[in-house]
Amino acid sequence: MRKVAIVGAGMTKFVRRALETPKELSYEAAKITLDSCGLTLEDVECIAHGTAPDAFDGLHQNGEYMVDGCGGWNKPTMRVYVGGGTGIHAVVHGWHHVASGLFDTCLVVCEEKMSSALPHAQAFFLTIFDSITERPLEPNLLWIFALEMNRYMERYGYTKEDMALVAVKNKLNGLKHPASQFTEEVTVEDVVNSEMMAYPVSRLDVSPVSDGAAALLLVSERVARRLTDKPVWIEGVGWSLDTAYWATRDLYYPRYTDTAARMAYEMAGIREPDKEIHIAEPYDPFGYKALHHMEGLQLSPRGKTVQLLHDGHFDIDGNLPMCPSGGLLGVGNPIAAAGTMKVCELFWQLRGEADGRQVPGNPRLGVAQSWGDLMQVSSVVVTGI
Amino acid sequence: MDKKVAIVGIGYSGFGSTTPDLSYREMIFEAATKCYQDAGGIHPQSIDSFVASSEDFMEGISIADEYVPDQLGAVLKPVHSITGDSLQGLASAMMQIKTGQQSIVAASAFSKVSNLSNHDGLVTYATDPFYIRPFNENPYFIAGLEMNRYLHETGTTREQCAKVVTKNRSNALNNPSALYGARIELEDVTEAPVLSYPLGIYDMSGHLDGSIVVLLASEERARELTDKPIWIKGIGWATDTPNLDSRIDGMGSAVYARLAAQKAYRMAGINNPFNEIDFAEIDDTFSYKELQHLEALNLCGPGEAGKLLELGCFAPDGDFPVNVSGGSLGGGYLHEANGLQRLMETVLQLRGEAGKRQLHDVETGLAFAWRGIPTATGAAVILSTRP
Amino acid sequence: MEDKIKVAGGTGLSAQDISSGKIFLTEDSLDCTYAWDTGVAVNRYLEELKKGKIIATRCRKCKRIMLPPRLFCELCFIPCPDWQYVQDSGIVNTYSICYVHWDASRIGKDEKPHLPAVIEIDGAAPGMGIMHILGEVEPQEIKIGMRVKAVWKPEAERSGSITDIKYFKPC
Amino acid sequence: MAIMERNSRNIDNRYWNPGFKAFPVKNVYTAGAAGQRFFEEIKNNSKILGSRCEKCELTYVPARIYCERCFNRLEEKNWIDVGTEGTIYSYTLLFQTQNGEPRENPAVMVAVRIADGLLIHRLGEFSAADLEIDKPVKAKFKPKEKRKGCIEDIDYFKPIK
Repeated sequence: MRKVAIVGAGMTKFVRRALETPKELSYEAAKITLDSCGLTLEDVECIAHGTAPDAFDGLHQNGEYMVDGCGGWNKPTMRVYVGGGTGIHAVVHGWHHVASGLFDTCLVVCEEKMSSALPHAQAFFLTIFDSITERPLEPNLLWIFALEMNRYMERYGYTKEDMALVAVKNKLNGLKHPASQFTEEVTVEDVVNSEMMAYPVSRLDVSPVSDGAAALLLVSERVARRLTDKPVWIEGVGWSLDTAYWATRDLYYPRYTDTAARMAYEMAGIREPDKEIHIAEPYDPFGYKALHHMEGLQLSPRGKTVQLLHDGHFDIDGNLPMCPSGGLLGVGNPIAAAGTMKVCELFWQLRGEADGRQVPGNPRLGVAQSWGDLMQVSSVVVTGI
Repeated sequence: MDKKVAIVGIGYSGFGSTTPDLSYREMIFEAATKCYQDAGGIHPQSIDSFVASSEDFMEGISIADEYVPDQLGAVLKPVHSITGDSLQGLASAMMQIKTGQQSIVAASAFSKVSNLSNHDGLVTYATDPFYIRPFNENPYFIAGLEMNRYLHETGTTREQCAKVVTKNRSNALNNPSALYGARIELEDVTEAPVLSYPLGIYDMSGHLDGSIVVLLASEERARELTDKPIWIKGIGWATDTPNLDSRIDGMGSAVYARLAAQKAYRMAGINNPFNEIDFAEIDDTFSYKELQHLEALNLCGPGEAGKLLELGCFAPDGDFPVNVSGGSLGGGYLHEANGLQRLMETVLQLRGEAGKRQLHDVETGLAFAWRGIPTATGAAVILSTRP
Repeated sequence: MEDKIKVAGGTGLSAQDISSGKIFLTEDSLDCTYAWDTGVAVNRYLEELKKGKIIATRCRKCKRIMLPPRLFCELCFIPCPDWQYVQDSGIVNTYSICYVHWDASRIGKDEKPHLPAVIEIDGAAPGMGIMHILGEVEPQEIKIGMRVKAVWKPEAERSGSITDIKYFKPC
Repeated sequence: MAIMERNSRNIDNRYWNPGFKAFPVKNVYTAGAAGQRFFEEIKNNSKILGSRCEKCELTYVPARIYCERCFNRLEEKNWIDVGTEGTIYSYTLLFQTQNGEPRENPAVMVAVRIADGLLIHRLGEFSAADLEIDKPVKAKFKPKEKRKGCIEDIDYFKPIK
């Protein structure tokens, strides 16, 4: 299999409301990515870009609209989407472009502008449910999270305080991220006592509404060797989509993450992920999801994750640092861009360039995962040096 | 890099201006079943990965890719969606096989445009919210501007455009799955009400519901699955600027088509497409687009397409048959599945399964699709009976 | 070090920037409505709901009784023409107590919270749930594993919709 | 056959119309970093700005913050006044309304070439003879007090006699 490396990464600040249009946000992230590795648009052969639902940006065929900002003028461009999983899936998609041998360089750009949604981005999630058998019940996105979280907690006897700890730790990490939209620490009490949205989900269990973009440059081995002595290799990719009849699955375990992770590990030749992987960036739009995904990623035994969390196992200086970037809870959640941000983080961490949030001990293998749709899809990327 | 990829199965369902007999899921299930049967009765459990091409607002669902897996038999499998033409989806499927991670990949697309009250409203929603939408005009004025500029730049006439309509609608009469076949005169087109001068109402293709699923395989698996593999010799896709305000090179010509074709020809080792390709299925969403695309695809020089058309060059019995199926003007426009519709006809012709409209001695064909206004994205694929 | 620069753009606007009118904005909404073909399986499902019954389909191969009904088994990938009624009772698989409406607006002081749940329907294959809402129950009394039964709208008010079941209540 | 049953009587054919808009929501769009500046200039000074990429020798109208061809950042110094006159690059007469209703008097839409950009707008104060590609036209602005910072601050383009 053709080797593919990441040689550049960049992103915009994640903000509650951005002045920039979706195109302009994409441009900022794409441009800084090219600048970071000393390349120009001429060096880019193709574009793999992503955004989640078109309804946020409020544009039909949003992939077409934003493409010049992604650097797609007169180039092959292709937008991929798997809902919330898009940010990391776009990296898999970019990997396809280069690993297939069709291209030597591929710019991956993901963007989301959620602030344009009125009355609130959440209202748009009504339209992700089955048009006929579910939408008449007027569901909102919180329902499915709350239903899944409740099932997960009940299964293992986890408490709301346990789940709150994820938000506390991730937000603390995020304070050191230059793109973060947050400035304040929170405590477990703050999270548990924050406004109840949909039991068991409280306001601070939820990642915010954000605008932003993130980008990566993927290249073939030949190009990578020429450009840098610190390439970060894409060692494994995997993705999986479970049935759309979501209520017919038991929600306590993310089997879609399980299958996606196993696919990526097989490609990467990883047999014992919990021992071999040094950094994990599981998708954390809600606190419990990070833990749920750690189990699906085979990085933590089912039902034992909370104990490990309390023990500091997932801290930046722990055995398996989790979300050193701060994740969606700590940096922000412009949906597709947030996923790509996680791979950017692996890139910086593995190169030892993560500044104040650098994971100690020269980490060499990392995994990033994103999740989306109707609690249904996972995309997994394993990177190494 | 030289891993070869073939189309080993194809199936379709629907193909009506309305399709109330089945839901979109049932329609796709039917197309998938036919496709898998066409590939020797393969069970989807043996398929490695799945790609769908769709747009949220076409389905009235946000994150429409949620609903992809079940009707393709893809539960807990690698599945993703491309918001692009289905030929871009095909390219994604092909790239996956070329990476070596997958051997058999399905690509699907469908249209249930009859379920939309106002497709024009959707097209408006694809335009820039600050620079275009405030005019509150019918979005097809963009096609009017393009057509007028194309005629101006090339000297192509309005009548030549109308001739595309009569040709394709007449071709469609020989295609049982084409919905808009008709025997009409040039005047029926030129004297019809104008939508956006010079574009008349019959210069536009009609809407179509339907679903198409194709199966791709690596060379090794293709040989096991079918004795009639159709090989993907070249593929290319490209986007010109999406901004109408910077299309100084592209308003009158199809830059995206030129770039997509260049890539596909290079991959297929084609230097002289007119001589080396036997026939083509080319996007004709609007009448002028067929001519403009022929020129951009380097099948003739700028401004020559209209004249060659009048000489009968692109007729089913001409030197270079174009849209023998009836194209979109004769068959109906399948939206995101447009590219797979063009591909399907190319595959059927190459297999010799095109019935009454079968072309003789064809071994290489070209399918090209465009994403419609206001976009500037197109994809080209070259298929051959020879690996 | 030049490679330290990794973040650019993302100019934050405050609520005040917006309300002051200094920032140019435009609003729009999609001018299109949808009428989705229900198809065979969902059509029958809705017709039966109108009669006060829940109908499923059965896969002859894996024997699953599937809800909502579908014409095909997505796992065996074969047509499933066998229809079968299931009960209108079941078990709460999971639930939530939701204090916001679908549009993220907070519920009013006098309003009761929404009580969405996944209910495993009796007679369907194990684990086959549907999403619905609970009623006639105090939120704190809801338990995972609780038995519930459908409360139907009066026959005259039913329209062939999932909302023909008003809610599920403990039984 | 793949499907064992189909809806085969009209009376069985049913569609689900939710009775309200499928997307009962709306979007608010910012003009963006470039648009904010571009429209401020139109609104306050009746000026149309372009931005010039020296490398590509191209002047974008409307102005933007980046060159889409080479990705150069188009800074303040690259923003220039391109005047309010241009030529018709293409035009069309639109005989249907937004919702596809026929109409007697067509709207005339033009792509006006100014520098290397094409401003899409309406044509006004014209006669049939003015409808020709390459004819010079100029912007007619709305009265200042009616301008809001949008493309309609220009009422229309009209032929230069």
